[in-house]
Parts: sequence; C-alpha cells; structure tokens
Amino acid sequence: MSATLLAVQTLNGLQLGILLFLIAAGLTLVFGVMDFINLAHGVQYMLGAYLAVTGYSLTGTFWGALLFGMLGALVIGLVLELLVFRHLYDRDHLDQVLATFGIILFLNEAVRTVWGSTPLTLPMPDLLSGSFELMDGLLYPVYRIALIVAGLIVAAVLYILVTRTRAGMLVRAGATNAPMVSALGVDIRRLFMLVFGFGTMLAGFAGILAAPILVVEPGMGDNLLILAFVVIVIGGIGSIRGAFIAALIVGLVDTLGRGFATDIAKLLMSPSAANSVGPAIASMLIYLLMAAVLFFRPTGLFPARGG
Amino acid sequence: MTASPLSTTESATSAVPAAPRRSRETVIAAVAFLLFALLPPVAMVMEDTFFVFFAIRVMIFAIAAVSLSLILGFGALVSFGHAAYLGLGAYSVGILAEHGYWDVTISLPVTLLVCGLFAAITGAISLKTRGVYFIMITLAFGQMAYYTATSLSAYGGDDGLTIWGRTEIFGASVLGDRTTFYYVVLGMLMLSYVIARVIVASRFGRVLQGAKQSEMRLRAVGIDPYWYRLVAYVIAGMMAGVAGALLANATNFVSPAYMSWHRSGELIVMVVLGGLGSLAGSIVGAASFLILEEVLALFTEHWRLIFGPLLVLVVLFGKGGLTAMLGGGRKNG
Amino acid sequence: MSHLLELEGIEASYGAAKVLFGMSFAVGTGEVVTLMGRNGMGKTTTIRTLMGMMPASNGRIRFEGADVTGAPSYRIAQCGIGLVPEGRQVFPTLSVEENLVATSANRFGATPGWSLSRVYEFFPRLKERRSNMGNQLSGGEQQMLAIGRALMTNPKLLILDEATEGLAPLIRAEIWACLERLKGDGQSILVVDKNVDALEVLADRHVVVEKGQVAWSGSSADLKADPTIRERYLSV
Amino acid sequence: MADPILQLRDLTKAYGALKVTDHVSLDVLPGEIHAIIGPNGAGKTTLIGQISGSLRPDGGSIRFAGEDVTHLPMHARARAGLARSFQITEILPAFTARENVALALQAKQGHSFRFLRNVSRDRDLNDRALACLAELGLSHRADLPAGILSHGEKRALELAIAMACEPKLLLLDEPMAGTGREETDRLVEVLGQLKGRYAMLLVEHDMSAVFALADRISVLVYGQIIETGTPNQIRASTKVREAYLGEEAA
Amino acid sequence: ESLKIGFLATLSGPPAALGEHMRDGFLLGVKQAGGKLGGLDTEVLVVDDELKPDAALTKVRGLIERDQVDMLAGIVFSNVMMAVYKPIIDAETIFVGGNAGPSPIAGKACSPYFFTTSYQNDQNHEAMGQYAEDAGYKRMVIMAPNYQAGKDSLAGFKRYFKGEIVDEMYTQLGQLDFSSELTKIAAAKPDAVFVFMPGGMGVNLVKQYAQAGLSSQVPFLSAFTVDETTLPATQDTALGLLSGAQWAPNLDNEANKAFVAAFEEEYGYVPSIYASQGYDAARLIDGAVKKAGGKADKAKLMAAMKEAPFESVRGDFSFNTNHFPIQDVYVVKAVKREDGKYATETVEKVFDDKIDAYVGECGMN
Ligand SMILES: Nc1ncnc2c1ncn2[C@@H]1O[C@H](COP(=O)(O)OP(=O)(O)OP(=O)(O)O)[C@@H](O)[C@H]1O
Ligand SMILES: Nc1ncnc2c1ncn2[C@@H]1O[C@H](COP(=O)(O)OP(=O)(O)OP(=O)(O)O)[C@@H](O)[C@H]1O
Ligand SMILES: [Mg+2]
Ligand SMILES: [Mg+2]
Repeated sequence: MSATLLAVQTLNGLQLGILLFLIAAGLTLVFGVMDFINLAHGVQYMLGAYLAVTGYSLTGTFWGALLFGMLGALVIGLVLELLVFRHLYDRDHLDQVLATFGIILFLNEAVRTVWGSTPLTLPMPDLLSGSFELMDGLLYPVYRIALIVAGLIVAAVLYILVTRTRAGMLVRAGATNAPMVSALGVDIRRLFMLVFGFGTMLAGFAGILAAPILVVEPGMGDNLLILAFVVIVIGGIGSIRGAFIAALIVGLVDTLGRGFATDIAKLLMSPSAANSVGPAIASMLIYLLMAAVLFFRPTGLFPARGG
Repeated sequence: MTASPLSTTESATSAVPAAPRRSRETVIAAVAFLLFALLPPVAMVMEDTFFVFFAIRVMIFAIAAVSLSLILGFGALVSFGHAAYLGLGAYSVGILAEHGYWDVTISLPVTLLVCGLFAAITGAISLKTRGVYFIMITLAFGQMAYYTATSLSAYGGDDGLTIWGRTEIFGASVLGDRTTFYYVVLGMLMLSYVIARVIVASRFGRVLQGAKQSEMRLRAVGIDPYWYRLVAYVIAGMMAGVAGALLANATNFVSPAYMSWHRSGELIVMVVLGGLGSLAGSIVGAASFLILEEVLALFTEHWRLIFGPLLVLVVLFGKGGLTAMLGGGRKNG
Repeated sequence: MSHLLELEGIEASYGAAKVLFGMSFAVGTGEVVTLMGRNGMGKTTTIRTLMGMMPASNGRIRFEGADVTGAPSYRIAQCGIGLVPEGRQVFPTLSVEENLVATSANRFGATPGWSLSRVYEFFPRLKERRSNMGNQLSGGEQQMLAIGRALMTNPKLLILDEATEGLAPLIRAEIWACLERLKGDGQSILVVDKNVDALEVLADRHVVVEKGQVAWSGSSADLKADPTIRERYLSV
Repeated sequence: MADPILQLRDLTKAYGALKVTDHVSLDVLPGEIHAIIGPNGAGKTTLIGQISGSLRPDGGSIRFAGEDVTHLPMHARARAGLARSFQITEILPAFTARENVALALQAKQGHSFRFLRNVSRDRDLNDRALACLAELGLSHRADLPAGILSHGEKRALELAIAMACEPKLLLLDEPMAGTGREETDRLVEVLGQLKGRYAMLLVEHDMSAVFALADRISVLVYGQIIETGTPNQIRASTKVREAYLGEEAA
Repeated sequence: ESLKIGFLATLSGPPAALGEHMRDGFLLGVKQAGGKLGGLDTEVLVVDDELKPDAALTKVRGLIERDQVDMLAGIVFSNVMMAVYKPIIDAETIFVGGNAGPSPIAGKACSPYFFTTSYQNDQNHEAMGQYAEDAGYKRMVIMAPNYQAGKDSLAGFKRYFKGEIVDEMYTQLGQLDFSSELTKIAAAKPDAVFVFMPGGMGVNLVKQYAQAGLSSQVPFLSAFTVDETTLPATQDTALGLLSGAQWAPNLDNEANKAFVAAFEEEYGYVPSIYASQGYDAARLIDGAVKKAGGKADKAKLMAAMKEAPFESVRGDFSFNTNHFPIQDVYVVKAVKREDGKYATETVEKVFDDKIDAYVGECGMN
C-alpha cells in the first residue's frame, strides 16, 4: 500500500468522521447537556433530508431546500417538544427511551406514508458541484470540502455555545437540577425547549447536508443513530470536544479498517479465509474500539468535567 | 452523570415492591399462567391452531423479557445486547442439530455453557461501566455476536440455518407435537419466573437492588457489587439463552436477525412497557407488545402510525408501565 | 406598613401527607424575619411553597402586594427573591464561577449590585476555588457558593434555609456578621436556622413553626423576655 | 498504651496544585473518640475518604488493626471493621429503614451469594435490624422507605447502618449536621453510650458535641494537622482559635 | 369456489420499495384477471414480513393455519425465504416465489410445492460475469456487502468470469460512505468493477462513484443495484451503468408492452424487475388454475404449474425440474426515457435459456 493511498484513506476517514460528528452533534447537545436520551434524533435527521427534498421541489434550489428543511425540522422539533418531550425531562432514562422509540416508529412510518418508500435524492448545489483530482483517477468533490467546513463550524459554534455562554451554563445546570435553576429566576422550560429545537435543527441540518451524497429513504436514520451514540459514548457524554474527536477516530478506524483489514488478514491467512475474516473484523472494529475505550476509560475519552 | 433530584425521588419509589405490590405481582403472574395454560384447549375448540403457535412465540419472548427484567428492573443494568443470548441459544441448538446432535441432554447444557461463558466474559468487561456507557458497551458486544453470525458461512451466514427437526428429549422427539411443545415452553416460562422471583427476594437479590440505589453505600458496608452484578448478568444471559433455544425449536430456523440490536431494543421496550421492577409485568409487556404488533397489523399496513403514539401515551400517562395501569393507582401514589 | 412578602393560610402536602396547615406570616421591607422550629415541622416546605416549587392547596402568597400564588417559581424569583436552599444544591457540573454567573441578574438596578468580585471579597475561599467544579467543593465551600449564588441575583428578599449548616464556627460567625451588614444596607431577609442565639441578635421578628402552623411570633425582645418559648418550641 | 487501631503515616493527597492532605500522621487508639476539626475545605472529608478507601492517597500509609490497608479497596476495609457515615447522606432510598440496616447485617454475616431463602422473612436478620434502629430511636420508622425520612432521621439511619456493621472503628463525617438541637443532644447521648465499644473518628463542626464527646481532638488546617490534644488543650490554644474556633468556643 | 392467496413482502424499513413493486405487480395481475385468477374469486392477503425471519414465520403460520390460504406467494429476501420455507413445505402449501431464490431451494432442499417466477439468486451475477468475460475485461474489482447474498453474488460472478480478480471487497451492511473502497478502486485501475449493492447502499455507492469521477473511467457492472427502485434516487448519476437482468421495461414482446403500460397507468411509476416478477407470479397462478380446470385442487395445480401455462413478460419461460425458470438473461443499461423518467433498457442478451447451477443437486424430475 502506497503512501498516497494511506494519505487519501486517512482523509477519507477524517471526512467520514466529520459527517458522523454532524449527526452526533445535536445528540450530544440534547443528551450530554440536557441529560435526555433522544432516540428520535435519527428520525429527525431523516425528516431534515425529506423536508429538504420537498423544499427543493418547491424552490428548485439547494439553498431553498436547506432553508426549508431546517425551518421545517425546527418547527417539528418544537411541536414534538411541546407535545411529548417536555413531559419527559425529569423522567427516568428508560421512560425517555420508550417514548422516543414510539416516536421513531411513528415518524418512520409517517415519512413512508407521505413520501413513499422509493428512495429519493437531493441534488448538489451548483456552486459546490465541482471537484478536483485527489490522486490519479480519483476526484474529490468540492461538496465534501464544504461538508468538512460545515462540520468544523458546527463544532466550534456548539463548543462556544455550551462552554462559554450563559445559556450553555444554564442548560448544563438545568440538566442536573432544573427546579433549582428555576428557583433562581430562569425559565428553564423555555430554555430547554429552545435547546431541544436547536438540537432537532442540527439533526435536520445533518440530514440535509448528507442528502446529496447519501440515500434519502425511510429508516435512513436508524443505523446512524447507533453510530452517533457510539461516537458520543467514546467521546464522553456531554463533551462536545469529546464527540468531535471521537467522531474523527471512529471515522478513521472504520475507513482504515475497511481499507486495510482484509489486506492485513491476507498476510496471516489464506485469501479466502481473509475474505471472510477481514470484512467481519472491519464491521466489528468500531464496536471493538468502543468496548476497548470503555474498558480502560469507563466514562469515555473526555468525561464531561464534573459530570 | 448526576441525576436530577426529581429522578432521584422517582427511583426512591420505583425499586422495591412493597407488600401490596408483591401480591399484585403474584396475581398478575398467576392470571397470565392460567390464561396460557387454558389457551390450547380453547384454541382446539375454536379450531384455530395458529393461536397456539403465536402464544408459543409470546411465551418465548416473555422468558427473554423476564431474564432482562431481572438485571434491568432490579439491578439497573440496561443491557442493549440481550438479544445476543437469544441468538446464542438458538445457534447452539441449530449448529448442534446441523452436526446431528438433537438431544436436549446435549443441547441444553451447551446452550447454558455458551451463554454463560459469553455473559461472563462480556459482563466482566461491561460491568466496569455504568449507565449509558453500560448500555453502549453491551450493544457493542451484541453487535460483535451479530456480525460473527452473519459471517458464519458454514451455517448459512445471513440467510440463516434451517433446522430440519426438533430437539429430542432422551432420544424421543416428543417436542414434535405442538401441544407438548407448548406446555414445555409454558413450563420453562413458569420456571424462569419462579427462579427470578426467588432470586429477587433472596439475600443476593437484596444486594442487587441495593447496588442499584447506591454503590457507595454497599461498599461502605463491605459488599463489592461487581461480583453480584456479574452473577446476575450471567444468570440472565443463560435464561435468555434458553429462550433462544426454544425459539430455534419453535421456528425450526436460526438467523442472525435474532440478535440484531433492534431485537435488543424491543426486549427493553417490553420490559419497560410492562413496568420496571415487576417480573410479571415483563410477561405482560412482552405479550402486549407482540399482540399489539400482530393485531394492529391486521387493520392497516401503517400500523406503526398507531403503535408508536400508543407507546408514547403509555409513558406519558401510565407512569410505571402497564402493570401499574392494571393495578389502578400509580406506584408512587 | 407595606409588606414585602405575605403568606396567608398556606396549606400544602406531599402526596397524601399534609404538612402545612395554614401558615400565615409576613416580612416587611428592610426586615429580618426568622422561621424557627424543630426538625420536620415544615419550615423548608413553607419556603418551597412560597417559591412556587410545590403547589399550595390553599391560601395566598403576595409579594409587594401582587398575588403570586400558583405562579411558576422562576416568575416568583424574578419578582426579587433570592434563595439559598436547604442542602446547598450547587450545580455539580458548573465551575464555581459559572455557578455564580449563570443565574446572576440585577433586575432592579441595585447599587452597589452584587458582582463576582464582591462575592469573592466576601468569600475568599471561593475565589481560590473559582475554576473547580461544584461537586469538587467541600461541604462548607458549597454552602458559601450557594449563598453567593443567591446574592448574585440581587434580590429584594433573601431567603436562607439552613445556610450555616456544616460551616466552621469562624465562618458561621462571619455569615452572621454579613447578614448583619446586609440588614444595615436595608436588605430584607427571611432566615431559617437552628442557631437561636445568633438569630436573636440578628432578627427583628421571629416566627416559630410547629406542625405546619405558626405557633408563636414576636420580636426579639419578646423572645428574650419569655424563656419558656424557647423551651416549649425549640427545646433549647 | 494499647496499640493504635488506626495509624496514618505521612498520608498525602493533592488535587493539582492543591495539597488537600499534606503529610498527615495520626493515631486513633482503641475505644477512643478522636475528633477532627478544622475550617471548611481543610481536607477532613478527603481524609475520611482515604481512610475508608473511597479515595486513593498519593503517598503514605494507612494501618488498620495491625494491617497495612493502604491499597485495599473500600469493601475489603469495611469487612476488616471500618464503618463510615457520609457527610452527604448516602442511604438506599427505596429500601425501608429496616432493610437498609439488614443489608449491613447481612454483609457482616459473610457473602451474599445465597439465592434461595427469602430474606425479608429472615426473622433473625429483621429482629437485629430493628434492635439497631431502636437504639437510635428509629423503631417507629422501620418500615418506611428511607427516602421519605426527614433529614435528621436519615442521619440517624446512617449511624444505625454503621453500627450494624459492628466495626472496630467508626468514621463519622458530620453526623450532627442539619439536625436540630434536640436530635443533636440525643445523638451525643447515643455516641456517648457507644464510647468504648468501638473507636471513633469524628468530624464535626458542632463544637458543643465535639467537646462533649471527644477524648482527643486533632485540628486540620489546609491539609496539615496543626495541633492534637485533649479538649481542654484545644480550647485553650490560640492557634486553633484563630484558625477555626473564633469566639464561639469561649 | 374461491382462491385465497397469502402474499408476503417486505413492506417496512428501507427496502420496502422492493416489496411494494412486487406487490403492485402481483395485484395488477390479479386486477387484470378481473379479480378472478383462473376464473376463481381471488382474495389476496398482503402481509408485511418486516424483514424479520421469525416474525415472517409467525405470519406464514397465521396465513396457513388461521386464514387457511390455498397458496402463498411473494417474499423479497432470501433470509425470510429460508425461515419460512420449511413450514410452508411441511404444510404442503404451494408457494409461488416473487423474488428470493436461494441456492438450497434450487438444489438439495428443492420441493414440489415451490415454484418461482424470478430466478435463482446467482443468475444475474453470473450474467455479468459472462458479460465481463465477453467484453474482454482482464482485471476486475468486485464488491458486495458482507453477508450471505453478497458472497453468493461474487461466487456467481466468478463462476463465469475467468480473468483476474484484482480485489474482492466485502463492505458493511448498510454502509454509507464508500470513499475507502472508491480510493482502492482508483488505485487498482481495473478494467471494470462489478458490484452487488442492493437498496440504499447501492444508491450511496452509485452517487459517490459518479462524484469521484469514476463512472467515466471504470465501467460499472452490477446486479440488483441500479434498477427502477433506486433510479429515482440516483437519477443522472446512474445513467449508462450496466446490470444483469432477465427483464427490462422495454423488452419487446406483447405481454410486456401491455404490462408496462398498464402498470404505469395504474401506479404512476416505472415497474422494476420485482414488479415484473410479481406480475408473472399472478399470471402463472392464473394460467395454472385455468389449466387445472378452474379448481383450486392442489395436485392438479402443481401439475399445471410445472407447464408454466402463461405468457411471461420476459418472453421465453419454462420451469426446470427444480421449478426455477429457464430463461434468457440480458445486460441492461440505466437510461432517462423520453418522458423524463428513469428506467433500464436491454443492451444485449448474455444467456439464452439460462439454467441455474444447482439443479443437479435437486432430486426432483
Ligand atoms: N419529599 C417528601 N415526601 C414526603 N414527605 C416529605 C418530603 N419532604 C419532607 N417531607 C415531610 O414533611 C415534613 C416537613 O418537612 P420540612 O422539610 O418542611 O421540615 P423542616 O421544618 O424544614 O425540617 P428540618 O429542620 O429537618 O429541615 C416532615 O415530616 C418530612 O418528613
Ligand atoms: N475532586 C476534587 N478536585 C479538586 N479539588 C477537590 C476535589 N475534592 C475536594 N477538593 C478540594 O479539597 C479541599 C478539601 O475538601 P474536603 O471536602 O476534604 O474539606 P472538608 O475539610 O471536609 O471541608 P468541610 O468542613 O467544608 O466539609 C476543598 O478545598 C475542596 O475544594
Ligand atoms: Mg428544612
Ligand atoms: Mg467535609
């Protein structure tokens, strides 16, 4: 394997990592910061993508789709918050799991009912549809660069929002003791609602950004949800920084694993055996990684301070 | 993670069944078993053999749910990889059958051994973590089991493995008869329930429940919760393994799909739906989950549009799960 | 005289267990009033109820003449009540400084308002620990933080529930001195404490709670004059 | 003089630059009540934590009942006879008061890998738990969930649990905090009665209780013991007065 | 007298589109027969198998025992097929497959009750292997998800392709990002790639393959990856990509023209291979019932079915001894039709009267 190949694969890994971070960001916010397990995060990601597809058919531009998708995701998030989530903040984690599981079932089916089962697509914006040659015979779409930039911006904004602003402090405080925050003169419910809406919008945002390179189909968020959980758990729940770094690590491990596991296995065993062992290992790799990380650091790489 | 004070008060009232709850528990279980026991004759009269088959499935998942309830409801160990044991149990039977070993005297010990061993190893690692980290690390092990099964080409891989017969008991294939098999499954369910019940009420059970509330307190009186949790985890794993072995017999088929994370999630939902800290509740939870799925699907292809909100309603208004609703008042009233 | 806070016939319960049976008392502007009574008599419950943290099943609560009964607790706090709760309840995942800043406010333009530097001046120990997380503090430090946090909201009425619990004698004395100074600045204070001697010096009036009702109330002079009150209600 | 039941030698612990325990050496003799007082944040709770095993010291050694326990985990120390109460109440809220105590008794009786007998019908265990509760005046609360006891009652329950362990040494971190005068007096009485049964290491800010109970007092300031002596010696020390007592003790 | 048919399809989760196509095709067949297949009042019970083998089994039991259906049909996925196969056969119920054709059923475990209007699973992969061989490709990269169907697929491809396999890649089920694999392909510079990447994975791959600029450099051969169920999502990025299939909407025969027109009229979308198989399943039943004298008599029906008494939309069609089709297989290409819709189109015939590789293991005749 040549050095170029390794370099390109590393880039691929980092880029997958950023994509994972985009998806995990809203989840960390709501889970880590508000201590709320929102399994519906995955379907909210899906909704973002679907709304964008509709937005595209209405406006005919990617940017219109983006706006429509994000606003739509926000509105749906706020409605859900009002109807369901706000009654669950001070409940057991398992109650939250059960209720949000119900929401997954509902929204997956609702999307299928509204948009049909056939996968859909969202075209890339013209502005970002160029590409350049990464290595001989392989182009790298500008869109993916934009994706990386978006991921970095989201990471920075979130980090500052949570750790440096008063709203961030209040939300963190509210996660551990909401009645007390309220008794000190802050309308914590409204704050939670806003944060939740913001989290939903982030999920939707990720869905929209992913739509031009990934499939838009019912249930598209289900497996991603698990990946996002893997990311935030490795990173340490409640830590934006942790989620970011963990996302990169997961992206790298996964990509490099797929890139090289079989080749490495071939050094150790017969090609046909390697062909069955290599991919199996590659699929398990991130789970192995997670188990290993948690074995040595039971609260993730960057346990949230004090949490 | 720091729980909010509110959730602390909640756990304050959710863990230990007080005396009146205990008797309600018994009543619910007794009614459930009675209904199960009466079902085959009734089905016979109604000439609907499908009921019997469906009830077998319900009971098998009830066993798995009871086993999960033991560690989840009483030890706060939310295993998100519990379906792995269903799968391991099923594959133990399937693979042995593939090699010509049909007898329960072989398959049962092997199932218990395989599941116990897997639980001991993964549990030893997982139990170093807590809370959501535990949820995720058990998921990780579940996924490893899943991916291993999908790559087992020799045993059908993802396509699964058909078992061309049923487990024999001392060489006799009595399980081939559906009614006999039915009562064997019912017997196993009752046995699982009683075992879990006895364990919960024992010294061991008290330690398990104490550890759920404050680990620090237990250490301070000289108890290391780790080993108790591990043993509970292993017991639960073996129990779920038995459910898996039964499932393999009921379906004559083994598939990696038995251990997908969706299935693990469904098991958690069954337990929570039935009510945490209630073993009989888990039976009710498993039954209502499967029955609802089945019945709603009869009405519309889009049954999830109803089922999903129904779950949400149970959480919002039936605080404490279905058994709490059945019993009338909320358990923290 | 205009009352800052007025409770009238407040009743409240935990589930089926009734705890308050018609609490009535008032705090005037610039006044320091105590709530005293044995363990479990309902002092904390009274405070939780007047803060809107639990519902009153009966009675009225007025702040500056306005009826706030049934209002959400943030709204009551915003009227100008600063709470130092029983059991400290500092935010474990926030640093000391964040604990102080997060809910700080100066809604009524108090001058000089409470600021970080003024709180640090008051509790130098907190300044040393400013970047530590709330749950890394010693018990006493947490208590100081809880007081500082309430002061940072620049309240018209400061409520302290067992604010000297777990404090070293020296610090406890300092707190009393501080409250004395605040009183001098015209701050209205409602305080719950077990330390009757100190309260007798500090407070204008005392309200003794027994079984969820006011059993006795009067001025410090009245309290001094009648030693049987202490014996009867406070078993001191 | 009898061999000390607990011996700390040069115990150190730091959080970053902050030396919370700074070469602390301390002996507790069998049967004595040894009080530790000191300003808030002096490191008293941290010290208790290291002795009980919930915190790991950076350096130094801890000998308990003649054995080096520096590296033993908490539960092993508890088995060896170290019991503690917590500054922030640590009870099992969903268990009844009786069950809380019974669990400690059960731990004392050996391992709990017993799966068959119904523990709530274990007469012996229940009676003994009740006896412990009675000793602290909690019999009438025995069958209530510990979570709904009042603050003072919870503190008393902590003590009952600790006593049920029949320890050789009882570590008490502010047992009187938050209890009213009346209850404080009763706790002082109870501890006074227990005096001699086991050694106690008592951290407390209630000076009247400390002076009433302690045989010896050590004063901890910024992680260091600045003085050890009898109550009278401590009361008289100007150093202690400046650092901690202020005028109250006068 | 009437005919009751239990129809199983995956109708939830991401692959629901396949099930819907197959179901719609089948129901169209029933509808065109005026709701009377072979003249018998026909009731079709459509059931969602949820892609869960054990759940599917429960449904099948329900259909057989509770609903007492005369026959079963459908099933998209092999793992579901394998799960319900034994109970169906044990219950001696006729089954008319609409898609899944796993090798055990074609071979050792074949059964007189089982018929399929689809193919043996390996068929389209073999076709692409043959095509690659014919096209003179020497070095190829092949890729499939790491599960049984994926392994079978690549094995099928290699059965006919004799050139060098530069790399054989197994990806994760449900994989999102293929950068790593695309990089390897670009580095290996093969003459062509062959992939089996059904459903959403295929959409991801096709989009990313085009975005990486590989479509214009390395020919992309596939099976069950680019078809009418995924083209709405891949759109232009898939144009020109080649697949193996026994059918395409433009196949030139009367039955097919009528079918495609009626289908688009009825449902408003372009039918896929799954729709054509579903339709043929209904037509087969129709023909068999007629031939059996308009009676749902099991023995007669089975005998009639063997004759394949219907005009298949794919042209030549007959059953082999294992009740799998003997049929022609084509290479098809993704195109944008004049009406702006995306569809596949036949390019050339690869196999004439293709016989599957397992029929020899089947004991039936
Ligand atoms: N969460 C609760 N659930 C049920 N009862 C409660 C709860 N909290 C307090 N109580 C009961 O309410 C009564 C009044 O308690 P409260 O805390 O108001 O007393 P207090 O006067 O503040 O006592 P203390 O001096 O111990 O702080 C007590 O009998 C107590 O047991
Ligand atoms: N995890 C930690 N990280 C950093 N500093 C800590 C941590 N835990 C405790 N400290 C600091 O160590 C010092 C000693 O704390 P400790 O709780 O032992 O005090 P204490 O003597 O018990 O005080 P009090 O009488 O107020 O309870 C305090 O200043 C505290 O802030
Ligand atoms: Mg109080
Ligand atoms: Mg302390």
